[in-house]
Order: sequence, then structure tokens, then C-alpha cells
Amino acid sequence: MQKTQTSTPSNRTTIIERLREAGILAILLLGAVVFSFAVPSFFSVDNAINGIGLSAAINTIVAIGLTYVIITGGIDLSVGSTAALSAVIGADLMQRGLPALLAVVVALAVGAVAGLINGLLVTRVQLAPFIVTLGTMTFYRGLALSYTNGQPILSLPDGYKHALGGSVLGLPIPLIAALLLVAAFTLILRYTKTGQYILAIGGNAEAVRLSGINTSRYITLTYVISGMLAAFAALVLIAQLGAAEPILGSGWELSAIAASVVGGTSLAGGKGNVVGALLGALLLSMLQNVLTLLGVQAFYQLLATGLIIIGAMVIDRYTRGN
Amino acid sequence: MQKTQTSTPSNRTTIIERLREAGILAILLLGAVVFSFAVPSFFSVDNAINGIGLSAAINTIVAIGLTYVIITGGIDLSVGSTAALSAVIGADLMQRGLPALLAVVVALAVGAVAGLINGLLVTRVQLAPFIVTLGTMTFYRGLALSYTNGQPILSLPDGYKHALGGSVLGLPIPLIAALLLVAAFTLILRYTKTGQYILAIGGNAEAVRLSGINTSRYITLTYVISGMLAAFAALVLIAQLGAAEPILGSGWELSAIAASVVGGTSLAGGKGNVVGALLGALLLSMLQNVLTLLGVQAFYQLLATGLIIIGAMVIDRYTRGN
Amino acid sequence: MTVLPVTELLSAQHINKSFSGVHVLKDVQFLLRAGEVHALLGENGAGKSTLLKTLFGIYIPDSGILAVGGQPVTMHSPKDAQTHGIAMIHQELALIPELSVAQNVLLGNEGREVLNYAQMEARVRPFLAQVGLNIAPNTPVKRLTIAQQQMVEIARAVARQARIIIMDEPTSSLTTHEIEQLYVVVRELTASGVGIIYVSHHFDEIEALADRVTVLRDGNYIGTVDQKDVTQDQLVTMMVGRELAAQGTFVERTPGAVRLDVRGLNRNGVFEDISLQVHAGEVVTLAGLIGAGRTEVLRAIYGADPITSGQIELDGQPVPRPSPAVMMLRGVGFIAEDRRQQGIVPDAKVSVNMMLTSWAKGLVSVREADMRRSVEPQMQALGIRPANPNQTIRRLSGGNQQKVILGRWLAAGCGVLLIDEPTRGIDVASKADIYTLVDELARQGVAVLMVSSELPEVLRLSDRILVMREGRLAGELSRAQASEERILALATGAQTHAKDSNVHAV
Amino acid sequence: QPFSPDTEKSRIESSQLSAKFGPVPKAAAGVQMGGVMKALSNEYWQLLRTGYLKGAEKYGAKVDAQAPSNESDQIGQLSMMNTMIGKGYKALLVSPQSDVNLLPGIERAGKTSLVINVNDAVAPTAQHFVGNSQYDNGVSVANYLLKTFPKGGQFAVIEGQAGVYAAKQRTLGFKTTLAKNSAMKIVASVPADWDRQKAFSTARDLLRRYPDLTAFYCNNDTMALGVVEAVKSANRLGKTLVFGTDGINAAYDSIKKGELTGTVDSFPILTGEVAVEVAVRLLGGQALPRVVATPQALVMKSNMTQYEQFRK
Ligand SMILES: Nc1ncnc2c1ncn2[C@@H]1O[C@H](COP(=O)(O)OP(=O)(O)OP(=O)(O)O)[C@@H](O)[C@H]1O
Ligand SMILES: Nc1ncnc2c1ncn2[C@@H]1O[C@H](COP(=O)(O)OP(=O)(O)OP(=O)(O)O)[C@@H](O)[C@H]1O
Ligand SMILES: [Mg+2]
Ligand SMILES: [Mg+2]
Repeated sequence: MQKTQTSTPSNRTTIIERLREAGILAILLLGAVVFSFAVPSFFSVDNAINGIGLSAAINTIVAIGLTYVIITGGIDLSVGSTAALSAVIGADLMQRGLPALLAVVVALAVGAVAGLINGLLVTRVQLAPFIVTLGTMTFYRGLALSYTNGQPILSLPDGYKHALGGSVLGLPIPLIAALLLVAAFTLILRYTKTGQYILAIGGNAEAVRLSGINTSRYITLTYVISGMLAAFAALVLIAQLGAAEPILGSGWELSAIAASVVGGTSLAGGKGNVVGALLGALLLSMLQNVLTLLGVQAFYQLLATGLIIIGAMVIDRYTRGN
Repeated sequence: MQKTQTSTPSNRTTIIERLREAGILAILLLGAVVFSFAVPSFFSVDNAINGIGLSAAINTIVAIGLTYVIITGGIDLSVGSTAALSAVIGADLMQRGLPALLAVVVALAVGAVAGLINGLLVTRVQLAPFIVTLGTMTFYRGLALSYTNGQPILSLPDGYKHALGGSVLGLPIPLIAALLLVAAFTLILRYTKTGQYILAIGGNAEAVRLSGINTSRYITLTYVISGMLAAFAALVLIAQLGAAEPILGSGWELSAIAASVVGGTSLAGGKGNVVGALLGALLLSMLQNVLTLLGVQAFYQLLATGLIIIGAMVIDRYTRGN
Repeated sequence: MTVLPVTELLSAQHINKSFSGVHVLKDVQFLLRAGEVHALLGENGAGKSTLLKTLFGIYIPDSGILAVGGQPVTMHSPKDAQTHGIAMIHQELALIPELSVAQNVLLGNEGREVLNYAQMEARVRPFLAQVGLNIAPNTPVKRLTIAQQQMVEIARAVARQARIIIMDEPTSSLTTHEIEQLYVVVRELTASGVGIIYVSHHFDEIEALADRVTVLRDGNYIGTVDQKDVTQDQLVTMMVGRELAAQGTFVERTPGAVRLDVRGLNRNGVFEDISLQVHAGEVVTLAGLIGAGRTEVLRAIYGADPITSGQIELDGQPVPRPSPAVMMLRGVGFIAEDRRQQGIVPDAKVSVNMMLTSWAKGLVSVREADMRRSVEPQMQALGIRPANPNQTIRRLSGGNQQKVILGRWLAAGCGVLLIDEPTRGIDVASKADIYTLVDELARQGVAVLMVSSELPEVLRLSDRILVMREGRLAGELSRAQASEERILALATGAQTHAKDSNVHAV
Repeated sequence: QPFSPDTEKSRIESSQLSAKFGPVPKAAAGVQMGGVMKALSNEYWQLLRTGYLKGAEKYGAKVDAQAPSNESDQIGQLSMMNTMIGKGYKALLVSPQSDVNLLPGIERAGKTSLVINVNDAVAPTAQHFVGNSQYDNGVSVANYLLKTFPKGGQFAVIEGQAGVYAAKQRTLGFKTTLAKNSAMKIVASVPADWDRQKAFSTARDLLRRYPDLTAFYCNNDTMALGVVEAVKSANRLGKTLVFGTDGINAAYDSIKKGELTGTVDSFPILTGEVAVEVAVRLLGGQALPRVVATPQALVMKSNMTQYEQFRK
């Protein structure tokens, strides 16, 4: 979060940004090549899609929302709890016989409202995003647990499970959804006023306000997006797991922030991209996948995970910085 | 982390700071009074010391270090793992017969080195503090687990246990240690060059660097302090517990960050105070204590905790506002 | 001038504004007419920016009446001001570094939700051309020099197509060349009926542009006069409340030994082959146009940016790995051109901001009493107001902030002083003080290397002038040779082939 | 020599209590007990709590059972215990989050209230322990597999949180027992932190690498249910067996549906009841052995009905 003065000369941010993404992409590919030789059964379309891709999908969806929030200079710790709350409400409604589509809409609305509350506390009451979402992280979790009395909801309609948990043309639907969302939110960030304002707010909120723009509205919007995407990720996850439990999603905030930051989003705000979040999520999933395939012992998994995260960032830093 | 333009007029920062602290202090006292009437057995020396004091003490010690790191605009997620690593190494050395004092020194040195690694990765390699300490959080935990092979270390020398775990004049030593550290680090922040530079770096690192200050050194120092204090907190804790285990300290980062931020430290850097961290830790411990005394069930505890954290910050916000 | 019907665009009456009991605007009035340039004059801290901010809805006045086009209005936010046709160029730059020039110019004004970059860039191009900015509209603003950023701000105000444009020190980081360009823009705007409120500490600008002048002193309204009816001295008297001694002239100095010796400094793509020497007791200036690379050279000498090759010697001793910390300890001081990003620690006190370097040198402790002994004389010498070392620096006026940064190095003391735009945003009265200060430093044997875009200032202070063009040294002018025309000629390259025999080309 | 209930000599099966020590004495009127739970986010702990309340009703005591808000709030749990000691509860039924985090509480309580360590993590200074043998959890699954696949096979363990007593013991029991037949290969033993989602994706990765996997042994039921979904999506249902641990309701439902193969049920409700019974007996002055072992059994579709009685 230290603001470092870069005085590298260049004309177009986009080129740098692309190189930046290319940096992680390079690490991803490098990793893939190395692992293909080192790890049996790593190198296969199936493992790439169903092993790494699918497990990265959930994290990616959450990380998109977090990237938006972080770009404005905020943070959302409540994503996991929001996910759980939306999931149990959605699942409960399905169990009670509401059509799946309607239940999905309600679950997304729950996510949106959870995000809205975060956003309003940040913009209207002007509390620090960290504290607000730390508070709601606890609160929403409590709601999810009280709602189900701590029990998981087990019987989801098969139609629903197939719709969101299935696959199309060999690609799992969660992965397709994640990719579509990445594309959509990349376009929004780059090619709409809203996206531009979100970036601008992170760069210099005061200047944006002086331009006559209602910054509160856009900041709030990012929390709503984050809440809805967390809800959507939860819906995708429960379709796969076949059960919704109120403790779902714990630790999501950390993985999603990690994916975002590994992907080049700055926690200081003003800078970030959604494709990076996807690449970050893929990198983290690949790591997990390899460690599992290698059957690395629990303690050494921790050692390896830590080393590789930092190692990847160091490589990224030096390829980027010249 | 949004930089909000406060046009609150005032002449002396110190007055504002004091009011700021007073805000939480007021909330603390208000809470204490209300609870004394509402909650049987809340108001007792024993409860204050054993129910609230100990957990607040550990959290305070960790939060002091985090406050320093956060003031520079950084973050340290690795405190819990650093604590575990130092604790198991220190305990192991004692078990092997090293004099307790020497083992303590080694444990503190382990904490310092762990912090130094964080600091160097942040300043020399210029990685984002979040990612660095996310990586080392995992890595140090892996080290602690491998070191003990996952086993707790049970037999600590009695002398050690009494020295750090006992009490003086009815006050438990951990509490005394926490208070002394709060005093010391408050003084350092206010009345030393180092403290002033740490604050200034959080305000505008580039300006400080261009003033001819080696900002990297001071930033690194904050991570070393954070690591050492985490190690010290762990030493205090294991003296209390009479045993050290490698899974100790998980979740410490979140409680400590929460204590810091509730106490008025800004995650954007440049602003913060150690007394606030103490008050924040006390507030959080008191909350937990009261909910237990009231026999509130876990789910509702979550609801209440979330509500009260946000409520306290809202009250704080509005009392501070004019 | 032909007689036009006088239309009132914007008026303010009986404006009062206090910050925590400090009365900053006291019953101030102001009236802007269509098609006029109305200059607002006053010393640093007189309340100019505060008045302008109330006219733009950033501050809400404690009392008073605002009217636009004769209709009373209340403005609660910049948005309100914009709906009343007001645009503002802020004293402190308000651009978004990560966004492109086009995006910044059109911010809040983009039109449809889906952005069409090609169209946005096309829309912006004429405005960039109008302000004489020859850069691609898709360049990110963070890649621009401060001066270029300033021109982007001006383009932005023009692009708003407002009826009223407020300019708070728009020229403080511009060189003569761009200032001329700004004149053209301003004249075009006023010709079409736009009213402009103009704040500057440069009287030549006031003379060239202003129709009327309003003067503030200590938050009081002093008066409004027709510019052509008054002399500069009269204006200064209105501002300062007393007659002011002249700014002084260049005093001959006898430079001593070489203190700073720079040889073959290179930084790929930014500057090339810079060699220069500064002697003890000498003031050397780097002159040039925007983007000539002066700032970059100064920063590189101070070790703030990396270099690709070259060598720096101080008092005959090489500096193997220059960095700000190393240079500071070896007696080099540096004042950056971008006060907000690189100068002040905004939320810290004035005393802290001033003492940063002195602490590192071990000259003062952080004890308040000790600091006060060091800070107060500087505050007095520099005329910093309010004279309260415990004030948060963010709440000081721009000029006063600049003085605090100067004070930082004066308090710490140094053998070599590198200053980028020493009097940015500083009022006439204080400017004279600062010139005297630089003279005094030189007399004490300090080697001063400065970057300045104000030619009169360059001529007032320099023993020698090095002119840069496109990252290279284009020539050197001695005191005797120097004139504004020659500096400009070298800076623009207009006479490179004419081989003026008086000019020693490098 | 740390206390290990799994190997402790001074022990008795809970079913033998009445035979050995006679009927449960009457609890003093209004006697208050405190339950310091590990967390309430897992059904297992909720069931244990249900058992406490049932036991309390049965034996005429009052139980105030609480849990910290998450499974890794070790100091919070200690404060909670301290708070309860301060309230003057006569007996504390504690399930520590780690082996050591409640030690000071146990020491402090020693003078005023009775402490009974109920399940999972083991406080080495605990004078009374009620619970099942974690080690045997793994043993019973391994024994079943040894019997069912005498020709050998490939097995994977999904472990709980690294470094936690229950996870260590269950895994150890499983591995040690399975090693009796060298044809039984443990191809992977990886942690999934008690988390359904992690277990799911870990299992999917493992199934891709070892498509012919014979069985998964999971350290708890939540993870086992995640693994079941992975097995289903790999079309291995019925071919790759999945075993869990704990015996939560959801596991029973899954077994009934023919998805989960089996779970080592340690009968949390019964355990809770026994814990209260032990407390009442101890308060009534009976000198029970240090460890009161509660029953556990590998429950599968075939033998399910015979355990229903312990589940109410
Ligand atoms: N961060 C940067 N990235 C890319 N190019 C830069 C950067 N900073 C400056 N430049 C370029 O380097 C050249 C020199 O800029 P510099 O700021 O040194 O000019 P200057 O002579 O000091 O002008 P000014 O009057 O604006 O201070 C310019 O062409 C500018 O566009
Ligand atoms: N937010 C604030 N809080 C407290 N005092 C303030 C604030 N803003 C301005 N002031 C004070 O009001 C006075 C007028 O400041 P202002 O910025 O209007 O001066 P100015 O005339 O624009 O000076 P300059 O020429 O240096 O830009 C100064 O004394 C300043 O310290
Ligand atoms: Mg001003
Ligand atoms: Mg410059």
C-alpha cells in the first residue's frame, strides 16, 4: 500500500497493463509447463478444465466483486458470510417448493441488499470499509446460522443442480459463468462511465467529487456488485455440492483478495483489472491442484503454498519492473 | 480507506486525537456501566481481570505492532503464524533445558527475523504488504507445524510459567506487560524521531523519502516490531497455558486489526494511536465477556457482535463529528 | 473597447467564512461581469482560494448572498455550481492519474453510459489544440509533467463550456511559452462572453489579461479597481497594506570551489549526457520549456530516480550510489516541484513537516519546545501564516505550504540546494524575501541549482543559466549574456543554426 | 508423558457405569453446570449440546452451554471458560479448541468447580474425560476395509485441520491399521480443513489422478459429504466408497440414499448425556475412572437401524 513513485516512461497504460497481466500469465504458463513434467496427470485438458478451472471459478466470481470494491479503495470482508446467507435463503426457498429461478432471484437480491448495507454504512455514515464489513461479516454469518439453526439444507432440486452444476460442450457451467462475468465486468470497467468513475474514485475521490459526480453512489454500487457476485458464487457452489450450509464461504474474503492482488489490483485503490483477478484465481487453484496431485503432506503444503505465492509475486515484480 | 475530505476545523491535532480516544473510552465506560446493572457478575474484579483482561492483553500486545505497521500504510497478516513459530521454538528450547531467559530471547529473535523478512519483501522487493504477509502467514505456520511435527509442547518450566503467567499486586503479569508496552509504544510514536517518521511515512511516503529519510528502514522496522510483539504475546500466552502448540495464534491478525481500527487507526495510513488499540481490544473483549455472561447463544452472539462493532463505530463517528 | 451592455454573471455579497473560529473571509464582496477577466489578488493566505471555493460550492459560506445572472442561488456542491455554468481550475491539481487525458478532460461530462474512446478523443482534441497541448488524448495523466497536467486542467475547464471559469493560480507551474498560450485561450473565451476569475501572483499576467482587479487582505475586501487605472505598485500597496521595497536586483557574487560536479548523466528516454558544475556561492539555473527534462535531471542528481549512467561528485568526492538519504547526509537539499505529492505530509503539523530533515541530521529532538526553537524563527523569516506550528499543514494556503517546505531545508542547512520552482504560488511580497534568502544562502557558500520557469526570476537570481531542450543541454548563458529572448531561443531551438556568437553552445 | 484418553488405563465404558457404580445420585437442587463448546457451526457440536440439555433434564441439573463464535478463537474460548468459572458453576463440560488453550482455566477451576473434558482435543491436565477414542475412529473404518478388500486397493485420506488432535489421531488410527495388509495403498493423505468445499475440490483432483480409487476416509462428515459430491460428479458412486466420521444427521440421510458408504458415529447426543451423568456422579462423590469411553460404531446402510436408539 506504499505509494511508490514509478517514473517508467511509457505512452499507454493499456500496454503496461497488458504486460502486467502477461506477467502473471507467463508465471501461470511457466508453472503449467514445469508441473506437466513434474506431476503425473497434471497435463490434461480434463485437469485444466475440471481440476483447475472449475475450482478457480468460484473464487474468480467473488474476486471480480472484490476487485471493484478494492479499486475504489475499499475492502469487503463480508463476502463469505453474504454468500452463506444468500445460499441458505435460496436453498430454503427451493426446498419449500419455490421455483428454482425465483429462489435464485431472491438469493441474488439478498446478496445485493447485504452489499447495499455495507455500501451505505461506508458512504453515508462514513465508517471505514474494513470495520463495516468486519461487522457485517459477523452479523450476516449470525443471520445465516440463525436462519437455518445451524443445519445444512440438503435437498436441492435436481433441475437446479444440473442447470448450474452441469456442463455445456464439455465446459462446466460455473467456469463458463465465471468467464462471462470476467468479460462483462472487464468491459464495464473499461468502456462505461460507471467503470471509469469507479477507477477514478480510487485514484482521487476528491477530484471526482469536484467534477460534480456523486461518488457515494458509485462506491455503494461496488459493494452491491460484490454482494451479488458473492451470492451468485454461492448459488453456483451449492449446485455443485448439493447442499447449502450456513458455514459456507468462510475464508472466501482472503482467497478473493489474494486473487485480486496477485492479479495486479492495488489495495491502495485506483488500479485494478478483472482479468488479473481471473489469472490470480487460476494461479492459486493450480497451486492447490498440484499440491494435491503430488500428495504433499499437510505441513509441507503450507510451506509450499507460502513460498510459491511469494515466489510468483517476486517473479512478477521483476518481469514487470524490468 | 476512502479519503474523505473532513473539513472539521480544529487547531490542535492532539486535542482531536484525545477526543477520538475519549470517544471509545466513553463507549467503553458507558458499556461497563450499563452492563454492571444489566448483567449479574459482570462487575467484579475477578471478571475484569480474568474474563476481560487476559484476552484483551494478548490482543493488545499484537495490536500494538499491527498499529505501527498499519500507520505506515501496510498490513501484517502473519502475526498469528509468527507467534506460533516463536512459541514452539522457545518452548522447545526450554524443554531441552535452555535457561528460560535465553529461550525467550531466541523466541523474540525468531519473531524479529520473521518480521524482517516481511519488511524486506515489502521494501526491497516492493511487493504489496498484503500479499507478502499472506504468503508468510502460510509459510510460518508450515514451519511451526513441521518443527513440532504438529504436536504441542507441554512441559514448560514452572519458573517461566510463574514469571510471565503470574501476577503482581493482584494484577496478572500479561495485563501489566500489555499496559507497559502500550505506554512505551505510545511514547515512541509521539516523542521519538522514529515514531514521527513512521507517522509521516503513512501520510506521504514519497515526501518523507525526498526529505532524505531512508523510509525503507522505518517501514521494515515496523514489521520487525510487529513480529517481535507477536512473539512476545505468544510467550505470554504459553506461560499462561503452560504449553505451546503450533496451531496457536490463528485468527490473531483479524482481532488485532479490528482492535487497531476500532481504536482509531486508519487503514489508509498516517493516522493511529496505540492507546486506541488498547481501548479497542478492551471493547472487543468486554463484548465477548458480556455475551457469555448473558448466556447468549453462539448464533446470536454473532449477530450481537456484528451489531455492536458497527454500533460502537457509528456512535464514535457521530460523537467525533462535531 | 466598444461599449457592451454590462451583464452580471456572478456576484457575491457579505460573504463570511470561518474555520474553527478563525475568520477567513470577512464580509467579502465580488462581482464578475460577462466577457471580463476579473483578477483576484492577495497575499498568501489572504483568502483567495477560500472565496473561490465558496463560489464553486465546495465551501458553504457562513453568511452572505451568492447570485448567478442576478438570481440568488445556494450551492451545496460542485455539482450545483456546474449546473449554474461554473467551472473551476483548482490550485492543487485535481486530475485522476490512472485515467487518460481524454477521460480526465471529459470526466463527469462523457455523455452516454457506454464510452466511445475514439469519439471522446476526437471531442477532446480541439480543446487540447486550443491550449496548445501536443499530446495524444489517450496518454495517461500520470505520465505527464505537472505543467502538462496543468494544461489538461485548463483544457478541461474550457471543455465544460461554462459561462464562468474560475482559475486559481493556473500558471504556477507553467513556463512563458504556455502562459502565452493561456492568454490566447483566455482572450478567445472572454470574446465569446465568458467571465473569468483569475488568481495569480504574477503582475505581468494581471497586466496582460485583467480588466478589473479585486484585492483581498487578511480575509477583508479591500477594493475593486479597473486594471488600466492602477499601477503595479498601487496594487501591491492594496495587497500588503504598505509600500513594498523593490524585489532587488542581482548582486555580483564570487563563486568558490566546485561543490557539485555532474558528469555524463543519462537516463534512457528522458535525458542524455548532462554535465554541469555548481560552485560554492553560485546560483545556477536550469531553464527550458515544459518537458525539457529539467525536473528529471534535478531528481536524478538527488538520487530520487535511477540513472542509466553518469557520475556525481560532491566537493570532489564521488557519490557511488546516490539516494535521497545519502545525498541528504552529504549536505544536499532538494525541493520538489509537486508540492502536494512530493512535498508535504498533509495530515501532519507544520512543525513536523518542517523538521523532517533536521531530525535526521540530529539537529533537533522531537520535543515540542525544542522544535519550536527551530521552527518559529523559520516561520517568522518566511512569513508563514497562520504562525502556528501546530496547525495541520493541509489547512494552510498553497503559498504558505510552499514556504514550509523551503523552511525544511533552511532549518536543516545544506551545502548544495536543488530547488525545483522555488517560488511556485508565492506572493510578491514573500517572493522578494525568498530571493533575499537565496542571495544570503549563496553568500554563505551554498551551491544552488535551481529549475525555474519564471524568466524574471531566473534573471534575478542566476549566475549562470543552463538551457535544456528535449533532454539535452542546449546551451549555457553567463550572467552577462542572459536575456529572456536568448533563453527562449535556446529553449525552443529557434537559433541553433544561427550560431549566435555570444552563446556558448554545449 | 501426556494424557491420551485413547490409551489411558483408568477407563470405563459408559455402558458399564450403572453396573459398576449403581444408579445416578440425585443432583443437588438447582445445580448449575457450564458447557464450553468448541463451536456451534458444525452439527456435531449442536448434537452434543442437545445431549447436554437432555441429560440435564434427565438428571435434574441445569446446563448453560455456550460456544465461541468460531472454531479458532482459542483465547476467546478460554475467556468464556473463565467467565463461567466466575459465575460459580459447579461443573464445567469443556471441549477445548486445542489441546492446550483451556489449561489455565482448568487450573483455575480446580479449586472451585469440576472440569470434565468432553471429546476431541485433550487437555493433558484434565482429570476427567468423556468421549470416544479418536484413534479407534480411524481403526474401525480401516478394519472394515481390510475385511472387504483383502486383495488390496487404493485409499485416500481427507484430513481435518493440520495439527489438530482429532485429525491426527483419526488419520493415524486409519493408516496404522490399514498397514497390516501391504496391498492396501494409501495414495494420498491431504488436509481439507474440515471444509466441505475444500474436500470437494480436493477429492475431485484426487479422483482425476487415481480414477480407480477404492475408498476415501474423511476425518469428519462435512468433508465426507463434499467428497460424495465429487465422487458423484466423477461417476464413481458405488465404486469409490466414502467414509465419514461423527454421525451427523446429514450423514445418515446420505447413507440412506446410498451415497455415503458409512460414518463412524460417536453418538454425540448420547455423549452429551453421559457427560452430564458423569458430572452428576462425580458431584455426588463417586470416584469414577479418569476416562469414561462413550460408544462409537461404523454405521452403514446395513446396520443402521440397530443404532437408531442412541440417536434420540
Ligand atoms: N513518469 C513519467 N513517465 C514517462 N515520461 C515522463 C515521466 N515524467 C516525465 N516524463 C517525460 O520526461 C520529459 C521531461 O519531463 P520533466 O518533468 O523533467 O520536464 P521539465 O523540464 O522539468 O518540465 P516542467 O516545466 O514541466 O517541470 C517529458 O517529456 C515528460 O513527458
Ligand atoms: N480547511 C481549512 N481549515 C482551517 N483553515 C483554513 C482552511 N482552509 C483555509 N484555511 C485558512 O484560511 C486562510 C486563507 O487560505 P486560502 O487558501 O484561501 O489563501 P489564498 O489566498 O488562496 O493563499 P495562496 O495564495 O497561498 O493560495 C489561510 O490562513 C488558511 O490557513
Ligand atoms: Mg490559494
Ligand atoms: Mg519540472
